[in-house]
Amino acid sequence: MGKLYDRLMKDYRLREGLNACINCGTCTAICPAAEFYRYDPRRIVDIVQHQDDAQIEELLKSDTIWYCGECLSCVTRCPRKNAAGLIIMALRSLSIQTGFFMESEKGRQMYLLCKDLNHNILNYGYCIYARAFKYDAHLEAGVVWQWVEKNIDEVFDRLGGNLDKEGPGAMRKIPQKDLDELKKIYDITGATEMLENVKNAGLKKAEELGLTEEEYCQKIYTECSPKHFNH
Amino acid sequence: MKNNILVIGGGPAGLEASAVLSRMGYNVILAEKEKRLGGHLAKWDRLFPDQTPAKEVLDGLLDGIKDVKCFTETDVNSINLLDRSFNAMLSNGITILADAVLLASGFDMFKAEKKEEYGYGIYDGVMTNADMEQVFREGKTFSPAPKAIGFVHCVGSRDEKAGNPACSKVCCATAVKQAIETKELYPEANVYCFYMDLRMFGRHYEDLYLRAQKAGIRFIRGRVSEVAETSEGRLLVKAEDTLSSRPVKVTLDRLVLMAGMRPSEAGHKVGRQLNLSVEEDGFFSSRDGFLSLQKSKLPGLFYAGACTGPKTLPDTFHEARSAAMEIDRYIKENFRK
Amino acid sequence: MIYEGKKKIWAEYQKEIPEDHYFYVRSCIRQSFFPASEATFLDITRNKLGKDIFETEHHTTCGGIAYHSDTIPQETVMTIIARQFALMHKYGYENYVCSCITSFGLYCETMETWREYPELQQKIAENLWKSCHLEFAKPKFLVHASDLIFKYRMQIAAKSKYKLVNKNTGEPLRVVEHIGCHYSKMFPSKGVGGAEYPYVLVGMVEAWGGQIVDYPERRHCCGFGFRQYFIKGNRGYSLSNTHKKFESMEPFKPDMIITNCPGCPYFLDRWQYVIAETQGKTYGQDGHGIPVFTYEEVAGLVMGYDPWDLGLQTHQVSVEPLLDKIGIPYDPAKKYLGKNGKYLGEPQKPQCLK
Amino acid sequence: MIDFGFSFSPSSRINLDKADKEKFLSLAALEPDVLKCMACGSCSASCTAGAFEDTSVRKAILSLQNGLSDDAVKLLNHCMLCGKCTMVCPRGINTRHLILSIQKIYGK
Amino acid sequence: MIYLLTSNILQISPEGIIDRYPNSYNHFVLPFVIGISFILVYLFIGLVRILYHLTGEDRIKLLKSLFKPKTAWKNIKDIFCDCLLHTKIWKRKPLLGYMHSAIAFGWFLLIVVGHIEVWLFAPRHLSGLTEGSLYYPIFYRFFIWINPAHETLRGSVFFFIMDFLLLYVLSGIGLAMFKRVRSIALGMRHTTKPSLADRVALYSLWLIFPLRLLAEGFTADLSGGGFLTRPLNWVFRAFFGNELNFLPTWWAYSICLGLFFLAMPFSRYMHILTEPLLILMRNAGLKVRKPRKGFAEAEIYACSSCGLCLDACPMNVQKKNLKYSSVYFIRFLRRHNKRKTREIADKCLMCGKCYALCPVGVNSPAIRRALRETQNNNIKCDYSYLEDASSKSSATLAGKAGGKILYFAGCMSHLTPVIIKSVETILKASGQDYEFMDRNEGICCGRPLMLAGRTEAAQKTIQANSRIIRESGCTTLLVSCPICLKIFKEEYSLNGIEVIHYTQLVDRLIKEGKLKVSKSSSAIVYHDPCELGRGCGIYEEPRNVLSSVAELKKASKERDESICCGYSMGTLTLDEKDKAKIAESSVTSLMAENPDEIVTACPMCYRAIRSKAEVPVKDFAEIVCENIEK
Repeated sequence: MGKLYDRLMKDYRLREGLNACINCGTCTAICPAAEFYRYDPRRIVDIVQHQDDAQIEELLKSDTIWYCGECLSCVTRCPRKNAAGLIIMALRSLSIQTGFFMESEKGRQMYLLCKDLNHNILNYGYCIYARAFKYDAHLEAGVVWQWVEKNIDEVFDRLGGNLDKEGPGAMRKIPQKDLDELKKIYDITGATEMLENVKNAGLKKAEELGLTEEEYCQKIYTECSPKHFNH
Repeated sequence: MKNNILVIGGGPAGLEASAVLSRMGYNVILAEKEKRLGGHLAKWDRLFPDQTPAKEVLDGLLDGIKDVKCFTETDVNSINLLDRSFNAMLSNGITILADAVLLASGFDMFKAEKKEEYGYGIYDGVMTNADMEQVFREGKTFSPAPKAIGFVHCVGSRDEKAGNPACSKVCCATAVKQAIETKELYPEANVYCFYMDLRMFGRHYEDLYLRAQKAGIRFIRGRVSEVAETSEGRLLVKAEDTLSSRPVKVTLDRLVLMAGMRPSEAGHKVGRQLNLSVEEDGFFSSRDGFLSLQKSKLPGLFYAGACTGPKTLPDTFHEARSAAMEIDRYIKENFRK
Repeated sequence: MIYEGKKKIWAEYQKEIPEDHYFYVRSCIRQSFFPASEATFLDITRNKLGKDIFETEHHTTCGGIAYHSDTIPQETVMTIIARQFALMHKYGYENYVCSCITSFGLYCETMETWREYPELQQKIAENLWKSCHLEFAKPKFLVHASDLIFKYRMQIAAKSKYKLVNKNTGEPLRVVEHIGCHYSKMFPSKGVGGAEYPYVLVGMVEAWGGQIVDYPERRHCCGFGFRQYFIKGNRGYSLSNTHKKFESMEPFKPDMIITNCPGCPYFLDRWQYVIAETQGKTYGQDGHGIPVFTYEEVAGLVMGYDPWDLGLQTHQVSVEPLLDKIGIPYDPAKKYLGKNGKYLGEPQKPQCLK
Repeated sequence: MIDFGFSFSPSSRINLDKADKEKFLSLAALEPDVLKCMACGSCSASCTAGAFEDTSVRKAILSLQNGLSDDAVKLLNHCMLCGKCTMVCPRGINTRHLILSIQKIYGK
Repeated sequence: MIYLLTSNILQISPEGIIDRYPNSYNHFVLPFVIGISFILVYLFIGLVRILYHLTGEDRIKLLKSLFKPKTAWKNIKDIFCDCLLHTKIWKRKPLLGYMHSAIAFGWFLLIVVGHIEVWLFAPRHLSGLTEGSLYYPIFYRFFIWINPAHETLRGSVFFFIMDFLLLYVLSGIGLAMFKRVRSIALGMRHTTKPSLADRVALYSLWLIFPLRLLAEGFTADLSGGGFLTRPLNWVFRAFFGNELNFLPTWWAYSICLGLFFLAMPFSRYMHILTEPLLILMRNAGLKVRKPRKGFAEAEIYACSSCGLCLDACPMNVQKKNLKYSSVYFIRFLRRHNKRKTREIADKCLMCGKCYALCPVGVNSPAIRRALRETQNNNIKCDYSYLEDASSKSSATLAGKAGGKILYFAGCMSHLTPVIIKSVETILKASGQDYEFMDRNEGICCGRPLMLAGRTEAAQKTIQANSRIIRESGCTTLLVSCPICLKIFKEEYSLNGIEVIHYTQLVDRLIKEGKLKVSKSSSAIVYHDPCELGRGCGIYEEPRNVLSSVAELKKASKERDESICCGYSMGTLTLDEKDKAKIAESSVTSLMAENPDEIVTACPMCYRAIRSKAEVPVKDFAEIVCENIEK
């Protein structure tokens, strides 16, 4: 019984998601990530159930745990009522707690994700905030989004939205009191601390690499090594 | 006076036990709910591991029950224990007072449609092991000749979600046997077996496996995850080849599901009336797991065959014979002093 | 394909959906990309069907996307969820309807975890009190907005102006459904029709005259993958998964796609654009794509809403060929107008996708 | 064409419909043993070259069955023919000659 | 034909019996002349061909060796002993040896003495290098008639010698005929199936000498004769009277000779002429480089197809596998049958027994290896990792193994941990300082690759291991696997580091008094591993040691006749069942004197024999360990 495994077992997702795995592979068979990455969720479950700390540590430091798209399709098929997706979520949390996430390319992306998503939540009350979703960073959103972005207030008005306005409705301005409550929740549930740690780790890395924050963000936003793929 | 013995279930266990008991001089009454005697054996074509025709075995069994009173298409409407004997009312109106009862209610096939993702009853090409045996038995052929056929082991076995975490014991050997027979019928076809563990535990079973391998049957270690129908009406099957840690897909013309063994519903009906205890897996529990396998907790009520869990045919016959011995002993000890 | 077999399965997954009185919670993605869908939902339920659907400006995101991008702890997201539930309770409701599938899945998951680990529920209740001074409560019924539309599908059909039928041939339209992964894959019993053959969208399409087309990758994820989309370096994953779906559905020649998830219609729509612009490949007729709709948009169309009120002009795949096929009138001149008829200019034309 | 800054990912999925059966059958005709592998892994466990590089007869056979002949050849590239796998194979597969044949048939 | 026969009789009918030298020519010599001319031309072309296919380096080597007195003397000795006297066969099977030497040496002497006779008695104009020189010594008794009054003592001696030699040859022929019927009497269980050319040559050969006897018998009253021919002449006269028509037997004699020579290049008898060349080349130190050309060609033609290798080959336990013996391998090589030769080459266990027992010394394992090389050497592989592996290993050993023994267990020993454990126990018990070269991971010695014909690949592993060994600074390399031993000795250049097998080391340690062993009462038999015995010539050391720890029994076949255990790395295609059969036969031989235990000194023999023996099987080191005096 290893220490990392014990820490993992404290996570409710692991307790819920891990029964004895029989390595049947039904999860991998339909996993979108297994389809397009060098990735096998079954192996991850198997490693975790072996409780070998060395292997778990290797996992926490690897890119492997970051390939999952958390679609949770794996849950449906498992004959043993395991949930590979939940186990991976627990592994990711532990990787962040232990700082091992900084050892992998995909793990380092946490910096940017934490920054952007939580900025939206704490400032606007939304995970995705239309006004912050820029065509320049999302060419795939299409030329139509370029048009929406240009006329965003008009378009929201036209479509029954309530962009940044008082009262209920789509993309309304959420009262500051409610946003304060969210911040408080963040503070007491450890989210604030976690975000701080991720931020500091990222900034430290940027400094090591001799990059400005912006350059570092650009780097982790775009880099993609071929080793992630089969073939 | 001859003692009456009621045998419930006219499958291999019931037939063999009835034959032995009637040879011993008992008055055996056999109740079978179906039209035909023989249970699942009557629906099977050939038996593993040596492909003996099921009919040969069944004929042998039927030869032995000439002196047995057989009621087919007969349910046990009610049964209860009076003092020392059992009083059973059959659905044909006959009431029987029996000194001993042998419960040989066997098993039901797992309802393959419960594994929704395999699409049994939804996709045309998906069938079960029993369907396949019927095809073999009736000498039907698939037309056009299939280019690829798959066999899925452990359907409704080793599957908590399907309500049966246990192994059904016979499916591996059945799958391999059917795969070989299929390959013999369609030598050009690619035949795949999707397995998790190959449980080839019996004598000659491993030879069967080796024979299948040599015939070019491909064994893929991975449970089928999902089946879908393509635009040409073929079946797209997805699994993981766990030995190479990669997802795999293959297009098949037929997919045969190895439906496992579940406790018989009709058997449960009898069991409930007598308050017989069942274990977690739904099969009846014997008095103990070693020395009193054929005995129930109720004096005078005995078990044989798959009503106490998945069994192979030889296992079933051994149980039937030992149940007959136990009944004989029981009668002699309790009724002939 | 044996339809009867599916019916048997649908019969097994009957979800209890209350008729009325819901606390409505919005979806971040749908608010951003499909504001008209949510507006249509409220309009149909409240105004056309006369239901009590309550919304408060005080509800926030459930945090699901941030949680599934691993940027906040489970405890945090559970407390945010508890806050949403508490608001429902505060406003006197016990039926909770959410617009988002990620939220729906997360609510189901959270409630299940609370049920299994009461000490965790206790802790969350304490967190909620400490941070917001709200009383912990759980909804009696939790449904997704598509469950409601499914529930009302016959009423909508009764009020419909158009059917999902090709007006030229009289044939039902060939519709592909796409269910959000978090709808029922985790808890098949929580979704209408289960996880393997969900009936929620099939029921709508059948009620409104269309014909559902099953294709091999029907159950496959659209490829959103949260972090797999947000980070540009990972976006190949997202694109490739959608690509896989389209390659699989192509031989079935579907007329349209209906979805019940916030992200999926965005991805199924936009990745068609990317595939067209990078590979020159389109999946619809004559260089068009296959139009992708939310269930509210489809409901709105059959009920005779103006396509531009439904926000179809914000789709990248053009919807006009389909509208023509059904025979729904639309005014091309009004496509790019603002609320007060102000012309907003036209978006650029894609190079390949028509 | 627009450069979106990312591209399609290659699929990891093995498509058995596309596996080259003909070539595998010609190998099986020459080396019937190849069909006898039951994937026990004894060969990989004892492999001398495997201590340094990913080398495995079991995996190579599997790759061939899956139509991934390049992978198979790669998995045998480092083999020193020491014969330990032949000694330990419970199915008595003549792995050494099998390796040579695979290299000759697929190694072009 | 009839004309030829009758006309000659008329011409030379013996009327007045005087010394006379009739016509120096008669038509009947033609078959012989054609035959001998053909074979001489063939021989010349063949020689040129072989020399042409040698590498330049080898040609020079061969040429130089001919003039080196030591080699020259060895050449003469070998040719005399091997080609004429067949001493090798004598040693193992005296009757068979007599048979061969009677025919070979007897015939040789007939020719030599015949020439001397011609040189002494025939007029110069007939015996010189003129038209008669080819056949004169052969048909001397036909052409030279001697008036009995003129018979000298010297002449009578020659008559006697020639008849004696003829009798000598005939005795050999008689045995040969007998051998055809019952080979086992001459010590051969299996005999070669003769080919068509073999049969023609064989029957001609059988007939040559009886016919010569008949022919000379017919003319003995005219030409003179010895103790065989003269009495025969009297018998003929008694039967046929004075009007003897002797010409047809001379014709028959000549035809048989001619036929023999014509069939020779296509038959096994080519070995008579090729063997001397092989001896010259072998003594010059040439090696087989190509499977069919150059030196190999000499080897191929030198094979007498005698079939002694059939009995030697361990595969002979199954009749179906006799076809893989060297004699057939070489026959198919001669016939350029690529499919068959490849099949046979791959099947062979390379145990080397056929080579060890071959009377001619044809190194067929080397030819097989060369053939495998043509098939397998160009397989593309990646051994770049070996460089890293060797530097890593070097670094771990650096400074540790200096001046010590370096123990290389080898791949196979790792499958038999008892060997490794016992070797280590012995080393410790005898106070030897050592380092373990491949305790966790090791690079293969390269011999298996070499045996598979992958010479270049083998060189890579050799380089990698050489580096580790050299850089370790060890003085002795100790190996426990004979397969490794052979290649370490033959192909590695280790700057004087001694390579030693553990049997040798233990023998030395006991002799030096560093290891004390006691003798148990157990009766054991020792199995000679092929690569250790025939491969490296190590027979005595293990026996020395084993006889001091137990009572050493004999196997029915041992030392260089030891039967391979069947699990040799040499074979590429032999299947498991056939291997098991060979292992069984090896065990049967070992059990000849009912020993309590079988001991061997090779990890593979250990496993193979263990799988078939009914008595305990131990490794050499294991049994030594059991008997170390504490």
